[in-house]
Amino acid sequence: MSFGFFNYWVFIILLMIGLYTVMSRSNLVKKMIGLSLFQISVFLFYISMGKISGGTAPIVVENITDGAAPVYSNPLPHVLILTAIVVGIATTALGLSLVVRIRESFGTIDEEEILEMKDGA
Amino acid sequence: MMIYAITAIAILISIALALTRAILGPTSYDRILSANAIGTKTVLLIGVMGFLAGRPDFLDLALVYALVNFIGTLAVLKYFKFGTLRGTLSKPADNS
Amino acid sequence: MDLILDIATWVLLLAGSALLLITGLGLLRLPDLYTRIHAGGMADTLATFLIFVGLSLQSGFSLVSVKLLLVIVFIFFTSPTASYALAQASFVAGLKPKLDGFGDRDQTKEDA
Amino acid sequence: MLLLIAGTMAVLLVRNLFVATMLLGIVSFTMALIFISLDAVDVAFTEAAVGAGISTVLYIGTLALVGSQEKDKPRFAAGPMVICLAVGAVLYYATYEMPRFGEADNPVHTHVAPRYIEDSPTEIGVPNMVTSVLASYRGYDTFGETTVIFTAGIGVLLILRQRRRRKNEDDETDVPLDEGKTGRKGSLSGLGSEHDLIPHVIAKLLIPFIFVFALYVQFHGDYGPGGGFQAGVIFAAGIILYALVFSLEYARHVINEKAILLLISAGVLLYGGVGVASMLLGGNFLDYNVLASDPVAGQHLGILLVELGVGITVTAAMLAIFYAFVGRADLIAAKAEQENN
Repeated sequence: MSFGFFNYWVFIILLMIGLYTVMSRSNLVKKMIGLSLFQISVFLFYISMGKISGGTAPIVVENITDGAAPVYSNPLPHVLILTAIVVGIATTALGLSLVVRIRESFGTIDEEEILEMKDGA
Repeated sequence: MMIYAITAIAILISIALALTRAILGPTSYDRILSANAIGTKTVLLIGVMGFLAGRPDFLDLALVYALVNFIGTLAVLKYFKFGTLRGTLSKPADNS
Repeated sequence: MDLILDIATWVLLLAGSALLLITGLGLLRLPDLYTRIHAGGMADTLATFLIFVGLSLQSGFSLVSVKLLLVIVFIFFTSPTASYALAQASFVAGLKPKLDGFGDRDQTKEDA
Repeated sequence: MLLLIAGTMAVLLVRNLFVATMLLGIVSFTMALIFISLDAVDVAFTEAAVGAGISTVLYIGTLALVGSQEKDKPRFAAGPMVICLAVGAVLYYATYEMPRFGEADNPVHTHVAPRYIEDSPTEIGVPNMVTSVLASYRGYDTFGETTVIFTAGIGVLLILRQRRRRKNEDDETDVPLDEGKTGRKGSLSGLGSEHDLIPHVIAKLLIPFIFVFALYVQFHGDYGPGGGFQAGVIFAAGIILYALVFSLEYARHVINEKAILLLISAGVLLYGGVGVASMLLGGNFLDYNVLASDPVAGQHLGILLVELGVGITVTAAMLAIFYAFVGRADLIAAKAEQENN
């Protein structure tokens, strides 16, 4: 699975889609979804940086049969992303709960409508 | 073994087909169905990929996937059955 | 012995893959939701069974094959349940199965 | 495979939020597959449990509260598009400065990582390097992240529970849970109908298994993929399954909100406590070598305790978030029904 920069390009495409979703949609839940996409793309970026071709997962293999020491992929990005995923879901939940409250006090989750309401009031 | 690669490719094609159904799917239930199917196929693919990479001790993952897939599907269905049915189906279950 | 196992694995995996492809096609081509659930359910249980039994033949008896067996059991429980819940939910929601007439898809089309 | 996910992404621009949520779940699945093929087993584990499971449930919980239709038609927004394209172009240009994918001598792999890879089997004695880096070498980071989860859990509770408690006090007596006469069940947490027999039985069968599996993931994390974060999420998923199939009321009997609050704090305190204990024993903060007479055994003990702390916090935080969302839905449903009467 090593074809040059391909992973980075996919990452860029995902990032652009996420960014576009966040910026162009006025629905707040949709914005959160865009944010999740953005997050996922960054995860992909980190993980693909940690990969070494021909490497294996960074868990020590005990019975090495073919003599040569196995090449392990870099565990550091894995750690960072592992925690980032869980933190990401926690923050997403926080954002979604804010959306719920916004819906309750404004009756809509559409950003533009909320702004109009504010201007009108 | 080549057979692993063949199986993996078959599973991938199958995922792609299910994904097409998820994109086209006229009703939301079709989408749930294809999400579920993709989940199951992911379980399969993890198993096969573990063998392909020569480290078949990662099947815990497959278990988690099976579990999570089930929970996700149930949650979605619960939402459809009892939650707000607004705007997703032509006719709600009751007229309250 | 090894050869027999290998051949058995080949056969099982190939059968599983073929089944997956067929059901994938079915998922795409069948006319209404209930038949599609049928197609998906087949793939979930039988293909999983075939492929994982094929894999566990290769791994021999170890923790790996136990885990494979667990996955099989798990999927045998959850997948029909999910299919059932899906079919039931959609039926309760008033989605009628298509009884005949393969041509007109518009009936089931949702106005999203 | 990567093409698949790119295709999926493009679809996420659909208008129905519910469909978008389903697709996000699918994307999560595909993403985890890619992580596995990139050797990041632990990450795939987490992504599977979190992205495909909990986050779908969360989004659906939100949609149950706010409605699933996006108001406006999808329209082409020129400004954001230009910005996106510009950012993309800059990044694309930047990739040519990036080291090639998968080369062993990339800068990422030359600083601290080799030390982790080479020394962790001898220094920590834990086969899973991700666990050792997570809990020991970068214990500070993980502590910080646990605290973030703790804060987020508390935050969601504060945001969503505040008014509910006041309401509950005067509502509790006169909102009967018997919803049979309206025909419409509450919401995500609504009491199951009699048609739900099969899920009930299956869930009863599965839930003990899920808990055992979560414990296995928790304590086997030193040797295989797994650890506190994943185990916590799986544990929470088990309870969420219970709450989904039966009802939130039943789940509250199993573990109520007070217990959850207690557990969130207990997890963080356990983590911090290990740090302080090691400090009291003469080491640095979160330096496990001093916890036992033998440094490697000390590391083992420290990692075990820390992972336990993480697991407890994650479980409790996820449950707190889930309870907050679903409890909110219950409240709204109850209020609506009262108004109808």
